[in-house]
Amino acid sequence: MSARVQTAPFVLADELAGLEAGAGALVSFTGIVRDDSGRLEALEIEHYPGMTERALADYGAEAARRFQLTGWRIVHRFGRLPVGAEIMMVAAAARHRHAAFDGAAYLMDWLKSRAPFWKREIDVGGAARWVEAKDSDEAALTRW
Amino acid sequence: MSARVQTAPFVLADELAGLEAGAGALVSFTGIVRDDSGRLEALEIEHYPGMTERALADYGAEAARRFQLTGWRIVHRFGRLPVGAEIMMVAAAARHRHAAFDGAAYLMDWLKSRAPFWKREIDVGGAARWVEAKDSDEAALTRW
Amino acid sequence: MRRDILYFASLRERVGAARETVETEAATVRELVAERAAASPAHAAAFADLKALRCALDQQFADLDAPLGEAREIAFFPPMTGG
Amino acid sequence: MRRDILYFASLRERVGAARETVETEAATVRELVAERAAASPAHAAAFADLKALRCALDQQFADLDAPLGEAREIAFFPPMTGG
Repeated sequence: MSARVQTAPFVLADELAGLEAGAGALVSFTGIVRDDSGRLEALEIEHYPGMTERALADYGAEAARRFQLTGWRIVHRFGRLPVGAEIMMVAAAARHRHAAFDGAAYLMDWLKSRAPFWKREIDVGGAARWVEAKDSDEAALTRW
Repeated sequence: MSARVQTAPFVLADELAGLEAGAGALVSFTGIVRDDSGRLEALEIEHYPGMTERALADYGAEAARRFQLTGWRIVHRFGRLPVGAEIMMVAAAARHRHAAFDGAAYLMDWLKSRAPFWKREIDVGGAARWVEAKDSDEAALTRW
Repeated sequence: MRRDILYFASLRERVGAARETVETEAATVRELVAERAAASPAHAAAFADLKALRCALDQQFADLDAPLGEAREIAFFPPMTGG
Repeated sequence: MRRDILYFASLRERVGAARETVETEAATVRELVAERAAASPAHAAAFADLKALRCALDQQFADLDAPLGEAREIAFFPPMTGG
């Protein structure tokens, strides 16, 4: 039942500890910096301090209500994250598996388009560009 | 890229190690012995040695092909598992989040109805009954 | 032909054995089921509900009407409840 | 009225500032956008594409036609790319 924004790495096992109590199913999602172009060095992630924490807490509470989650967690990093680094995690615990899967997928869909984070790609050599929002991420929200 | 059947507990973090390489998204599912009646003491899980390993490896390979997974893992325990114990885990890694979610959900749906495991509930006091297969689990397969 | 028959879960409990080795002329799963069901009241109880019966031939799922072929190991069990 | 305006990501870069404090009579987000777009060529560039503009009033998402009301902190930013 918590959302955090931080620069430091997180330890997934520590984040999941405590979420199993009373649950039958626990789903976790971890996002990793992926080099699609073969020349990416890092992502730089900017966010809106204050608003981010509030938005994440709201989405978590809404997921808990909607899917009757017994527990949930969101951790999102910001700052410079090299290729291969863990960007963020969400977890959803519930009595049954479909609710846990739906809870985690719901949190991810909202995070992608409705949490105030912005990613910039930094190439090897230093060239930088802002990641553009995807229509498919916006469209993913319509299923909920 | 492995499936295991064992009596011993597993450590989720150890199972996920190595699955992040080349992936952008990693989804894990953990199943936990849940006491719905207030009088459950444990589950006893029986399986079909030989066939189980083969079935799990087949479902993992099929999920990898269908969702272009960069990695996957299945660990399923058998024997006596007390309330609160972790029964099994699956994980699916992919470049994008929808594939990772779908891969893990697909593995779970197949495990529920098509892997040769049978659960027996042992109540406090010793009364035992076999868990009946659910129509909803069978129906869940039709979405794939 | 000599076949190994395996029983799991509630079928194992009803039959009272995890494994039997039988000589049989049955050509299909259904024929073998009929043969085994006639073997004892316990067997008859185990095979009473064909809708809740699942089968594997040499560790591959098979229908009631599947030919037994060269299958050495024939397993009977109720619907699975993994995960 | 005195308002704090925050810019994030590409808007912050185009405007060349993360924060401005302004005195404004604008009554809606749209009026404030028009006012700021007129402030400099850099501001004009930042606000050129209204379809790609997002806004929050006191950290709550708001539409272009939302009244500014008593909002003290008004943030402008491009579509979000979290997760």
